[in-house]
Amino acid sequence: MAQITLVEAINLALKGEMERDPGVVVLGEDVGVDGGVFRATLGLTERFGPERVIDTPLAEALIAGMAIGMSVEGLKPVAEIQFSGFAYTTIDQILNHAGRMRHRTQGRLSCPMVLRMPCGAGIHAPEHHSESPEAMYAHIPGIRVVYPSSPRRAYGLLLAAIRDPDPVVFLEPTRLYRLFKEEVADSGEAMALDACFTLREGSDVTLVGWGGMIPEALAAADELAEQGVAAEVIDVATLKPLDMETILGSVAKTGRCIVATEAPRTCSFASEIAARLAEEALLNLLAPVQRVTGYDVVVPLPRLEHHYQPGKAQIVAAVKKTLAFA
Amino acid sequence: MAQITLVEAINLALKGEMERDPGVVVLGEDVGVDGGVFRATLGLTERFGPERVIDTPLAEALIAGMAIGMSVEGLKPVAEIQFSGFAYTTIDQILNHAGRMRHRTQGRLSCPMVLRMPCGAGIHAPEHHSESPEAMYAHIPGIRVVYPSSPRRAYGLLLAAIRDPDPVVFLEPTRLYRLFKEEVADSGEAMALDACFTLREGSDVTLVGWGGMIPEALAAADELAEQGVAAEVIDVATLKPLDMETILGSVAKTGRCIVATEAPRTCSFASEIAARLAEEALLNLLAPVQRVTGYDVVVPLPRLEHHYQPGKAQIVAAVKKTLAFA
Amino acid sequence: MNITAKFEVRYLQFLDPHGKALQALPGFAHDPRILVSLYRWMALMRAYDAKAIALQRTGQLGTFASMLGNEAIEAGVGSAMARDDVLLVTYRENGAQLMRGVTLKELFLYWGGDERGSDYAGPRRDFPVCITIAAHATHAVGVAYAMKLRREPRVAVCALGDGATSKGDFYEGLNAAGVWKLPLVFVVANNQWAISVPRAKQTAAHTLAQKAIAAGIEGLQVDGNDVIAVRHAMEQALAKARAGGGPTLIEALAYRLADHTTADDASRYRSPDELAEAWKLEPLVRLRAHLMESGAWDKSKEDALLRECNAQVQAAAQAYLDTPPPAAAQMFDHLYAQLPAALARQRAAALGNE
Amino acid sequence: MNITAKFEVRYLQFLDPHGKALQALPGFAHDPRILVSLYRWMALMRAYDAKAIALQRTGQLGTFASMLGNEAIEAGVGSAMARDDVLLVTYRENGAQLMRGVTLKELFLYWGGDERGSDYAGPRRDFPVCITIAAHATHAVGVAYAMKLRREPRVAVCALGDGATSKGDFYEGLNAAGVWKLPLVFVVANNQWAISVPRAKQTAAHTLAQKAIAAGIEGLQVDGNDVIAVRHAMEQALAKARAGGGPTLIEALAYRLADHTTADDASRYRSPDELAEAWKLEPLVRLRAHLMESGAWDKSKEDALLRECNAQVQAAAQAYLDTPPPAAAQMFDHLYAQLPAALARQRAAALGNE
Ligand SMILES: Cc1ncc(C[n+]2csc(CCOP(=O)(O)OP(=O)(O)O)c2C)c(N)n1
Ligand SMILES: Cc1ncc(C[n+]2csc(CCOP(=O)(O)OP(=O)(O)O)c2C)c(N)n1
Ligand SMILES: [Mg+2]
Ligand SMILES: [Mg+2]
Repeated sequence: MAQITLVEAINLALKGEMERDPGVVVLGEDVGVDGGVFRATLGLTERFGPERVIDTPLAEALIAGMAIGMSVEGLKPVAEIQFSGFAYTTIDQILNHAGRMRHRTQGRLSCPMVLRMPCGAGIHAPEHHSESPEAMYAHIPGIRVVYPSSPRRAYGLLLAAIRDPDPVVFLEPTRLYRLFKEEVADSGEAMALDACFTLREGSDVTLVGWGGMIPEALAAADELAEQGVAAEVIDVATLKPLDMETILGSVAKTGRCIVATEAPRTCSFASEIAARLAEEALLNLLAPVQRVTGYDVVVPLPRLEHHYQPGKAQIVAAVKKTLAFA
Repeated sequence: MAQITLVEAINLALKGEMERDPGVVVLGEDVGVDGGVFRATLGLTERFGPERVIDTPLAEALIAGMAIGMSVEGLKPVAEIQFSGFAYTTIDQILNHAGRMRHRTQGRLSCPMVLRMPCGAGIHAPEHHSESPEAMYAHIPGIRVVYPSSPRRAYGLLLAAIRDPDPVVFLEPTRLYRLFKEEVADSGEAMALDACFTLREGSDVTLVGWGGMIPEALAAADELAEQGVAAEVIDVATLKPLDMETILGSVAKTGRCIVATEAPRTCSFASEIAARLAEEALLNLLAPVQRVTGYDVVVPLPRLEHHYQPGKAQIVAAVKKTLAFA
Repeated sequence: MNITAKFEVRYLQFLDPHGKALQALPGFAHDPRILVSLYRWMALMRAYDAKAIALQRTGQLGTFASMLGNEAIEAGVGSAMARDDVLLVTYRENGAQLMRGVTLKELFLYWGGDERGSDYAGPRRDFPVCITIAAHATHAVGVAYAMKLRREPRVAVCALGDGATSKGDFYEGLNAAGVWKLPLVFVVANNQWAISVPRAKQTAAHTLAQKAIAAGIEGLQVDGNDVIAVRHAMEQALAKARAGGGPTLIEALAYRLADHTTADDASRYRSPDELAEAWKLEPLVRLRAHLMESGAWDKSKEDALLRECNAQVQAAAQAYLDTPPPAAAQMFDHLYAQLPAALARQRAAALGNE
Repeated sequence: MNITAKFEVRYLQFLDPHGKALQALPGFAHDPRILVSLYRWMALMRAYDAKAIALQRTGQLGTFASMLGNEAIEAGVGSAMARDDVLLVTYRENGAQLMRGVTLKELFLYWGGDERGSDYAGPRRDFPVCITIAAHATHAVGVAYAMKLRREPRVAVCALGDGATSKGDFYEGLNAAGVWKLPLVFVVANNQWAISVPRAKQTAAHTLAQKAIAAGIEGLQVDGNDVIAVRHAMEQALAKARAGGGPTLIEALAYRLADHTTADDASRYRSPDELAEAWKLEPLVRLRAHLMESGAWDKSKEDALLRECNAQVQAAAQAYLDTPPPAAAQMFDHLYAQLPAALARQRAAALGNE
């Protein structure tokens, strides 16, 4: 077992699954010899050849549409969009085709494909390289949305995504690509695709997040612990379909909840969870659910990025507000 | 003053504004001689000529991108996407460019454009012709989202949208295009773009909706009135930026709230309003906010459409549940 | 300035509008059984088409897109493809779909607003109708890539309209097909109109076939009212693709003799004269004249065929009308391979509303 | 088969790699002041480029895309355009932007991650950098349409890369420009690479200029290392567009002599030999040789120029570094013409976090 980063875990999962399943192909811009701009596909061309590790022309709708065609024809494409900011041209394909093929044909055809994309702020990248688009995908019927936040979960969830019989949008937080290492066993074992991860138990407040917000939530929990507040931290790594039971169970215990995302607030996935808690846990709530989110603005260029992105401080502040609620 | 339908009101507003402002141009597929597949642009070519009423090639990203270029260069384009199901290829342009041009250039350039599109279920249309995509647009910073539900509001809000200095996504419920008529004065007067419409006052429960859900909410209010329940009906015709004050004010009075949309539930705009109510009105709420929404499924083809689309019955049932909440 | 590249676009036609051969016919066209079979299919398409419109006009079918005028293209495509090939279509390719084994009842179900109409019992791997124009051009690339990767002697055929050639995904697909030299044939049914927008407003290109030049692949134009030309061009393109020779773009020139769909009124935007001229070129008359001339066809065969087609179409329509509507649960049933727990409650609610 | 259409693609070059004229030079090239001016701009671009990379390497600038190798294209475009024309660019067109009046400080601010860098004090109507590849091809159509509608003698120029020509919006824009015969010039800076993807993997088309054929417009190839060729082709295309003659696609052949950006390492995917060969063709050497040969340039002028450029770039870099960061409120300040009430609370919260 080696200590590896999140992006190395992605690479490990890809390598293993391509080895095990000759139907798995990787496609995208610069995924070949270059190994992807983040090196997620490093070494795959050397090992599996350019026919299975496909440098595509510069055309995202093509990449998504092609993955749909491949998956219908029985391959298991894992497509990379270089940054989620360039994935909006694929929404048409994901919503109008990938998410519908099985239903539209009453089970005759299906799209077992994965659309991977780096996203999230925090790496001082140029414009369009810092958005967190999970809410748009979570609104789309017929697909799964996954957003891991640790090397181990990235490995286990990517394997699950590739093996899943339905289309999966797989969001990868760039800020965590190399932020920390974890021991990851190359076991070939997939994780469940519809269960939250309770990363830390606590009785006073529930911190719910995903992707780049998870290290922030964990750090907030550390800080709160020093102040005598026991926070439970839940990683909603599998956003859609949503395992609401785990969140409800936790809130039944704590009575207070913070939901954190770096996406713009309006119609964010934090709003979805807050709405469900209000609907199903009203009697358990000792205080209003607080959403800690990005502002409803364009993610600024690097000089103001840190003002945009919520983090530990905002989470701790929200917890205090929640605890102060009479 | 004539009694006209919603689609005629759209036409009236377009005609008037093209008359008043030579910078207004209309573009889209079949908007010329054909007058648009719903006849929203009927008679415009005859009156303003094919240079200002532009039949475009079949290319939605072009339509949106072209409108961006025109608006930056000082025109006021009103672009039509034939159905909202074909607008997903424009999201890239709306999110990455229209909504950002002003911010990106610090006010030097801007995109005073309108992207009109019919949407919503209920007319037994083919696939892709029945979705209600408001939540995706509402998640996008820098734009406005408008969704009228009566001829008068369609007229006043479209005028406002055309005159607004920023990009507006203007959603038109096909089911209401010809459902009923209203007296509409061709006054050239625009309505405010960030205020809800309280269509009916009531003290027992607040029914919040937009677009095709409004006639359903009004019908539900009628039915409830017969049963002694006074429902307040709020039309959130201007979804973004959201006038939350009106909704909060109403809920402070009624203590109960139903939010209705025909979009899939997860990450819908109903979730956003429910989350805000939970955050800001918790102490006023006598019962959990109920979301009446579409299911998280693909809108079915016509044979099952009525099973998908929520309506009066679901709203009344939700109200009863709300009233029964101890 | 130097010339650094040169291109030309060829045009293929065998029969003139009166069914007379303009040049030596290709091999298959010497076999009257083949030509008669093509004619029979085209007649069935027309009978189906008329029935569908009648059903729609009487409120028994949803909006329908007639293929009137496209029958030769449909028959050429449908007859040239091999069983294992994959066809990717728009809403106006019901003719080729029929020949591939999609049933009349399935087609009626589809247009009747029932998802079960796309669960084709025959060509299990053919794609369902793609309503979003040209999106399937990229799907076709994926299908053809899979075939090539697995070294299968199969070909993907992507059919689309003239309007579709203006769309980005058409071009992205075309270009990619060239890059990987895929076994993929694009057939553009140029019926001169995209709803109300005439061909000349879609592009300044003189032909649609020349769009292939942008992708570095072969493109050619054929007379789409001449089933012999369409089939011959298809056969050649399919054989080339199967042999590893890469993609082809075929532009088939025809005319949309019907309204765009039953929801359209073409008299709003095009002249009766133009329509009348187009009727003179229509594909059934042409092939019938050719067959009669050669003695392979006569009036009594024609009458029998029409009766046969009508009966077949009538029976399928009845079977469609007799099909009970699906249960409300169908909304959920094939959304995912397995219904996620998160959707179970919604499904139950839907059943409660049934 | 008949031939129904024929096309050819021309190639334009005036100077060989040693600066020798291969054919009679166009009018402007006989004026040494013009050529010297072009050379001075190209030298400034190179100095700017080197400074930007140095700043990035020392953590004082964000990711930067060098234009090394593209200078002749930039100078040709920047010098041929009229003040009132509109330029729409990608991240690699800083050279043309400079010539249009964008300041070095603005460019540094932009790459330093500051929105104020796109508030150009000079060319107020030029577009900011378009990062999403080829999206601006459709914006350019809108701009050119507005110009044409208002009968203005202005032209929109859309610059993009070889990779961009694979994208749907490039094609949609190109095609639409043809339909309306717009005053629009597309300049494809074919630097042979799109990050790690070589030109040959983008398309099977022999030239990128031939993409114009799909849109029914004129396309031509020029030597993008020869500023005389680029400027001449641009002047002709602009004049044609201004006179109502419609759009042109110019493919300028060059080579990306740098990494894709400072975040890239091109040695991972391309050979040093290829790079060395490309250096032999580079644009500054060529023009300098030509100028020296004609006596319009010499070593001391060269030395003075380099000093001048470096000083200019240095001063701008300092001005950039001295610019205090924007206030957090800037996130909100130009989002809408007026801050909506609904955002006021968020703005206040952001200020609280400042
Ligand atoms: C992406 C998209 N945009 C718009 C439409 C609406 N629409 C349906 S058919 C059609 C015209 C298609 O014309 P063409 O490609 O020539 O095919 P034809 O109908 O003539 O067979 C349009 C605009 C659509 N289905 N998809
Ligand atoms: C739509 C989109 N997809 C992907 C990217 C990431 N990306 C940035 S530059 C680039 C390559 C562009 O190549 P080319 O068009 O040849 O321009 P060059 O960089 O060579 O000037 C890619 C893929 C992007 N910016 N936009
Ligand atoms: Mg057509
Ligand atoms: Mg390039």
